[in-house]
Amino acid sequence: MSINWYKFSAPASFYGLAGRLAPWFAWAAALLTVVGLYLGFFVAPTDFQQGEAYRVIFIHVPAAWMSMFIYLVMAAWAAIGLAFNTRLSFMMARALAPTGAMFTFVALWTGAFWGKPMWGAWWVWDARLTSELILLFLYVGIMALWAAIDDPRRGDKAGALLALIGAINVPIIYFSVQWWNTLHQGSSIKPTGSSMDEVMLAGMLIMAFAAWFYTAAVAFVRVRRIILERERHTEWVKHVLESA
Amino acid sequence: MKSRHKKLLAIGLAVAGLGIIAALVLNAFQSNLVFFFSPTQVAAGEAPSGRAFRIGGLVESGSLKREADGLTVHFVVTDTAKTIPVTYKGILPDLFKEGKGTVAEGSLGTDGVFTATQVLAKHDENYMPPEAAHALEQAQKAQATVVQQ
Amino acid sequence: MNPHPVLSVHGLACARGDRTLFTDLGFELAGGELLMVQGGNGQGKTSLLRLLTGLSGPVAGEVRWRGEAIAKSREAFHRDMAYLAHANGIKEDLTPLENLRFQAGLAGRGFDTDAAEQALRKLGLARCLDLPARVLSFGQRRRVALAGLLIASALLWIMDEPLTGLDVRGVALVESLLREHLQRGGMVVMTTHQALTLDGASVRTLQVGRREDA
Amino acid sequence: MNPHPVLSVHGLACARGDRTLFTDLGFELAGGELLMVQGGNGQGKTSLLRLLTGLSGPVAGEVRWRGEAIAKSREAFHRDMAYLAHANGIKEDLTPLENLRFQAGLAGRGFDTDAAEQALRKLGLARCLDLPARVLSFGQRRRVALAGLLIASALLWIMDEPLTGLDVRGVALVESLLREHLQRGGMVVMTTHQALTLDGASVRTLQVGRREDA
Amino acid sequence: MMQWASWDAFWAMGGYGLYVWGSFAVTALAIVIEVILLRQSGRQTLARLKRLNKWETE
Amino acid sequence: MLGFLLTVIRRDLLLAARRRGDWLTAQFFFVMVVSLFPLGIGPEPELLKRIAPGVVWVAATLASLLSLSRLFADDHRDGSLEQMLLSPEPAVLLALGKAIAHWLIYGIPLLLVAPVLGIQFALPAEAIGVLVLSLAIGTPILSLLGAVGAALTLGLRGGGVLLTLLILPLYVPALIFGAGAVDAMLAGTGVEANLSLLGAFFMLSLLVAPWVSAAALRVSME
Amino acid sequence: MLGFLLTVIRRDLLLAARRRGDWLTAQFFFVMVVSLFPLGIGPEPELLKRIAPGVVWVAATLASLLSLSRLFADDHRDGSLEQMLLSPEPAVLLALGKAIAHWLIYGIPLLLVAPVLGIQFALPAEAIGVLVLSLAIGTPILSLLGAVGAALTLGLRGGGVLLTLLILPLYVPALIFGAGAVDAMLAGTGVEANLSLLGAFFMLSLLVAPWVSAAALRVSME
Ligand code: HEM
Ligand SMILES: Nc1ncnc2c1ncn2[C@@H]1O[C@H](COP(=O)(O)OP(=O)(O)OP(=O)(O)O)[C@@H](O)[C@H]1O
Ligand SMILES: Nc1ncnc2c1ncn2[C@@H]1O[C@H](COP(=O)(O)OP(=O)(O)OP(=O)(O)O)[C@@H](O)[C@H]1O
Ligand SMILES: [Mg+2]
Ligand SMILES: [Mg+2]
Repeated sequence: MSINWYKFSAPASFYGLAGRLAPWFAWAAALLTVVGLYLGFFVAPTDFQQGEAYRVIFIHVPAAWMSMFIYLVMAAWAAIGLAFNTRLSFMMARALAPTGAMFTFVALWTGAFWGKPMWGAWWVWDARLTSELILLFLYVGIMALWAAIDDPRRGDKAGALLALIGAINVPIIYFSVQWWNTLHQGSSIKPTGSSMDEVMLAGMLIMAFAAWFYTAAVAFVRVRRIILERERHTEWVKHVLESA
Repeated sequence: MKSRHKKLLAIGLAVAGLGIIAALVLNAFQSNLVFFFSPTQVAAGEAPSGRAFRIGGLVESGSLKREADGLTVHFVVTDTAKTIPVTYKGILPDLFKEGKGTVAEGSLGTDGVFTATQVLAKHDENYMPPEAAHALEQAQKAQATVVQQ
Repeated sequence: MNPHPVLSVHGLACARGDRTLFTDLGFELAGGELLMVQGGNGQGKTSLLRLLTGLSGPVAGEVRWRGEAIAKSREAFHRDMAYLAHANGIKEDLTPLENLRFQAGLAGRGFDTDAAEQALRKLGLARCLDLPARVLSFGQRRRVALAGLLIASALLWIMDEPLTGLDVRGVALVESLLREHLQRGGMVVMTTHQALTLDGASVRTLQVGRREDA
Repeated sequence: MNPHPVLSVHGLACARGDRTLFTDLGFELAGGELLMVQGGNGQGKTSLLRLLTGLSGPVAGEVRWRGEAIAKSREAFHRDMAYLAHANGIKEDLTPLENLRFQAGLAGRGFDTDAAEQALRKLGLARCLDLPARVLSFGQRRRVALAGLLIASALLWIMDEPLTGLDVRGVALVESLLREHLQRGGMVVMTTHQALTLDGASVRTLQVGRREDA
Repeated sequence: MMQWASWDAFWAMGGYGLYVWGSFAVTALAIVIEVILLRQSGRQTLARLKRLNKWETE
Repeated sequence: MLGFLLTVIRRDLLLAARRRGDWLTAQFFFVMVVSLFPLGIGPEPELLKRIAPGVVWVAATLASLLSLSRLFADDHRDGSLEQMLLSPEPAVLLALGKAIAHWLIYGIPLLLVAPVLGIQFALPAEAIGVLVLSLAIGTPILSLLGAVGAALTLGLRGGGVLLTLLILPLYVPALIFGAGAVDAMLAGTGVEANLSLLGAFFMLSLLVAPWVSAAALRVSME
Repeated sequence: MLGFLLTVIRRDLLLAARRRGDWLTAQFFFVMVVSLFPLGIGPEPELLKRIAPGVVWVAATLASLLSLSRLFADDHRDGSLEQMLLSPEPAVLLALGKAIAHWLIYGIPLLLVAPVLGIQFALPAEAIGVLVLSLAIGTPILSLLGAVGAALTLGLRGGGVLLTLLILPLYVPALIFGAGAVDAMLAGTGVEANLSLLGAFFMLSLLVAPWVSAAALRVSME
C-alpha cells in the first residue's frame, strides 16, 4: 500500500522527519567529536598556567553550556505547549530533559575533576557550583513529576509549569561569576572577544557543536518513542507497528 | 469593579512589584555579598571577626617562603592596595604561584597574621600556550619600561 | 422561559489515559428539562459530567452556556451552575451549617442562615445541626451535600449519582426536589444506576459509550 | 446442613461516640440463610456489620461462631468469613489478578490463577485483566472486590452495600451470585438501600435503629 | 604526535592523567549509558505497543 | 474579590482551630528537629552557635514543607477543592488565600518559637533579632512556593516527598540568604545584602507563585 | 506462617517496584536534606566534617520518618488493611513483615548513599565505614519503632507530623549512639561501646515493637 499515513497529523509527520534526521545528526556528532578531540589532544598546545590539566575544558565547557541551553529549550517548548496546547511541544520537552540532566551531571563531574588539581578542592559552595547543582535538582524534579503522574496530559502541563519557574535559575548560573566573586573563573568568551588561544577555542567550540548534534539526535529518537506511545490508537501508528 | 479596571490594577501591582525587586537587588549588589574578602575589605573591618572566613587576592611576588619541614609556608596576599601575611601548613594546589590568584580560608590572629586551614588557587580566564604567555609578558615588560622611561 | 437551548454541547470527545470514551457527543438542553446520562460501569458518565462543569477539558468539541463557550465565559457559567460530585465536598470538622456557610462564601454568594437551616431540616438533618460532619453516616453526609445544592439556587444542576447511600425516604426526597427545580424552570444533568420516578417532568436520556461490556 | 445456628448474636449493643445506636440486638443464622440488615441512613448498619466481623468490639453482648465467641476463636472465624466493606480493599497499582493473588496469600489461602481469572471474567472484567486498578471506574473496582469475595470460598459473606456503583447488569449479577452461594449452604449478612430480587432464597430481615429520623 | 613525546606521556597528561581521563571516561560512560537505555526502552516500547494493539483488536 | 480571599483565609483558620492538635504538632516538630542537633553533634557551645542559623533555617524549611504537603490534599480528597474551583471567583485568589492562611497558621508560630531556640544555641540578642526578621521574610516565600508544589503533586502517591524534591531546589536561595543574614550578623559583617536579596525573592514569589499554583490546580483537576 | 510473612513482604516490594518514582524520591530527599546543610551553615570544611555524623543521622531519621508515615496509610485508605486484619494469620506477623519490607525498601538504599554523602562532608574512609555500620544497625530500629507510630496515628489527620512527635523521642537513643559512634571514630576513641548499645537497642525494638504495632493496628480499626 502506498498510503501516506504521515500526512495526517503534526506528530505523524514529525515522527517521519525525526526518524530521517536522527542518523544524520548522530553521524555529525560523531564526526565533530573526532575532529574536536583530535584538535583538543593533539593540536592544541599546553596551557601556560594549567599545563595539561586544562584539557578537561573540551568536555566541561560543552557539557556546561548544553546543560543550560537544553534547559532553556525545554522550558521554551513547555511554554509553547502551555500557551497553544500543542501536544508535540510537550513531547519535545520530555524528550530533552534526560539528556539535559546527563550533561548537567557531566558538567558537575568534570568540574569537580578539574577543580581538584587546579583549585585544590573537589567542591566548594560558591555561587556557580551551587546554582549548577540546583539545575541538576530541577531536572530530576521535573522528571520525577512526569514519572509520578500517570495521565500524560496532566503530567505534561504540571511538568511544564515547574520547568518554567525553574528557568530563572539559568541566568543565575550564567551570571553568577559576575554578580558574586566566585572561585570559578569568569567567562573566557565574552561579547568583546575571547581570551583563549585560537586552537584551544576551536577545539572547544567544535566539541560544543558535537554535543549539540548529539543532543538533537538523542532527542529525536526519544521523541519518536514518545509519539508512538501517545498516538498508539491512531491508524498511522498501527501501520508503523505492523511494519516495524 | 469592571474587568478592565481589574486588569489595570493587576498590571499596576505587577509593575510596582518588579520595581521593588529591582531596587532590592541593586541595593544588595551595592552591599557586599561574597565568597571571599579582599585585603582592603579586611583592613576596613568588613570581614568577620573572631571566626573563620576566606580572603582572596594575588600572592605577592617574592613573598612565598617555605619552612624547613617543607609543608609550612608563609606568603602575602595582596589586592595591590592592602596586604595580609598568611601562614599555612599543608599541600598547596599546583596552580598556587607568586603573582597568581588565591583564596585562603582560615582566621585572622590578633597579630594580623592570617592562619589558613585551606588554600585554593584562583586562576584567570586566559588560556594560551606558554610561548604566547612568555611573549605577552615580554611585551608587557617592554611597555612598562617604555612607560618608565 | 427561554425557548432557545441554554446548555448546548457540540462534537464533544473525551479520552481518559489512552482510551477514548466517546466522540462526537452533542445535545441541547433548555429550561425545565432534565437530561439523564445513561451507561454501564466505566462508560464515561462521570467523565462527561466533569467536562460539562469545565473541570476538565475535552479533546475535541465545546460546551456552550447561553451560546458562549464555557472556557470563555467561565465566571458567568459557574455563577449559574451547581455540581454534586461523587465526593460530597464537605469538611469533616465543620458542622453542616458551617459547611453551607463557607460554601456560599466561596461561591461568592450571600448566605441566609435561616434558609440554610431550613434546607438542612428539609433533608432530615434536624438532629445533626450541631454535630461535626465527621460523625455523620455516609447517607447523612450525602444529604448535607444535597442541602448545599439546594441553597445555591443555581439554574443548572449537574449531579453524579445523587442517590448513592440514600435510603428509600432519601430517594423520594430527591425526586421531589428535582420536580420542584424543573417546575421552576431549572435544568438538570444527572446520572444514576437506580430507578427514579419523575412523572410529569420532561426527561430526556443520553447514552454514553457505544459498546456494552460485561 | 447444620441444623444449629452457625452464627448467633446475643444482646449486642453498639455506641458510636456518645450515641447509642442499638441495644440488645440478637439473631441467629444457619447455613443457606441470608440476613438483610435494614435501616435508614445513620441507623447503624455499617456499625453492626463491623461488630460482626470482629473489627470493632461491642459495648455489650457477644457474637458467636459455631457456638464460640469470635473474640476467642478469631482464627477459625476469620477462616470462614469474608467481608466486603464500603472500601474495596484493592491496591490501585496492581492489576485485578495480582490483587486477588495477594488477597489470597494474605488470607493464608491457596491461589488458583485459572479460577481467579474465571471469577474476574464472570464479573465482566475480561477487558481489564492487564490494567492497573487505578484506571478502572468506580463500578469496575467494586466488581474486582466482588471477585475477591467469590474466590475466597468462605462460608459467611458479610457485605456492606455491595450494590453501590453497580449498573443494572451488575445488580443482576450479584443477585445470581447470592442465590448460588445460598444454595451451596452459604450464609450472608448484608445491607443495601436498593431493591433486590432473590426468589426462592430464605431471606430474613433485621431492622436496626428504633426511631425513624427524617 | 606534535604534542607528545610518547604514548606514555600522552596517557600521563603531564601528571594530570587521573583527572583528565577521569573526566573523559565518565562522560563517555554517561553517553554510552544513555544510548543503551534509549535503545532498550525503544525496543521495549515497540514490543509493548504491539502487544497492546494486538490484544485490543482481539 | 476581597470577600472571597477573606473567606478562603477564614475557612482555613477555622479548620486549623478545630484541629489544634495538628497545629501544635507542626510546631513541636520544628522544636524537635532543632533540638536533635545538639544530641547528634555534641554540646560544644561555640560549634552550636556557628551552626545555629543553618539548623534553625533548615528545620523551619522542613517543618513548613511537611505541613505544606497537606495544603490542598484534604480539600482534594473530600471534594471541596473541586467545588472551590467551580466558584465564579478567580482561582489565583484561592491559591493566594491558601498560601496566606498557611503562613498565618504555620509560619507565624515559627517566628515566635525561633527566639527560644536561638537562646538554646546561645545566640546573642541581635543575631536572634536578625534570625526572626529573616524568617519573617523567608517563611512566606516557602508558603507561596510550596503552594505551587502542593498543587502540582496533588493526589499523587508519595506527594509529600515529591513536593520536597520539587520545591527545595527553588527554595535554596531563600535558605542561603536567610541563614546567611544571621551568619553575617554573627560574623559582624553587614546583613543588608542578604536581607535585600531575600526581600526581592519574596516579592518575586508573591508576583509569580499564585498564578502558577492556580494553573497547577486546574491541571491537577483534569 | 512464614508464608504469610513472605507474602506481606513480597507484596510491599512489588508495590514499591510499581512506584519506582516514589522510592527514588525518598532517596533523593535524604541526599537533599544533607546537602542543604552546607548551604545553610556555610562551606567551611573543618566545620562540615565535625557536624557530618549528626547531619547524616538526622537526615536519615527524617527520611525514614517521612516514608514511614505512609507505611499503613495507603492500605488503610483503600480498605486492604481491614482485609489483612481479617486474615486468620496473627497481626504481629503483619506488623513485622511491613517493618521488614520498609527497611528493605527505604533503609538499605540509605546505607548505599551514605558513603557518597560522607565524601561530600570530607569524612575519612574509616569514619565512613563506621557511619554505614551504625546506619545498618540503626535504620531497622527506625522501621520497627516507626511502624508503632504509624499504626497509632493511622487515619488521624496530620498523622505524619503526629507520628514524628511520637516516635522521635523513642528514636533519640539510636541517634545519639549512632552519631556518637562516628564521632568517636573521628575523635579516635573507641566505637565499640556506642555500637554495642545500638545493637542492644535494636534487639529490644525487634522483640517489642511488632507486638505493640499489631495491638495499635487493631485499636485504630475500631
Ligand atoms: C563542579 C565544579 C564546576 C561547575 C559546576 C562548573 C560549571 C560551569 C558552568 C555552568 C559553565 C558555563 C557558564 C559559562 O559559560 O560561563 C562553566 C564554564 C566554564 N568552566 Fe566551569 N564549573 C566547574 C568547575 C570548573 C573548573 C574547576 C574549571 C577550571 C579550572 C572550570 C572552567 C570553566 C571554563 C573555562 C568555562 C568556560 C567559561 C566561558 O568561557 O564561558 N570550571 N562551568
Ligand atoms: N488513565 C486511564 N487509562 C485508561 N483508562 C482509563 C484511565 N482513566 C480512566 N479510564 C477508563 O475510563 C473510564 C472512566 O469512566 P467514568 O469514571 O467516567 O465511568 P462511569 O461511567 O462514571 O462509571 P461508573 O458507573 O462505574 O461510575 C473507565 O472505563 C476507566 O477504565
Ligand atoms: N463519634 C460519634 N458521635 C456521635 N455520633 C456518631 C459518632 N460516630 C458515629 N455516629 C453516628 O452513628 C451513626 C453511624 O452509623 P452507621 O455508619 O453504622 O450508619 P449506617 O446505618 O451504615 O448509615 P448509612 O446508610 O448512611 O451508611 C450515624 O448516625 C452517626 O451520626
Ligand atoms: Mg462514575
Ligand atoms: Mg453504612
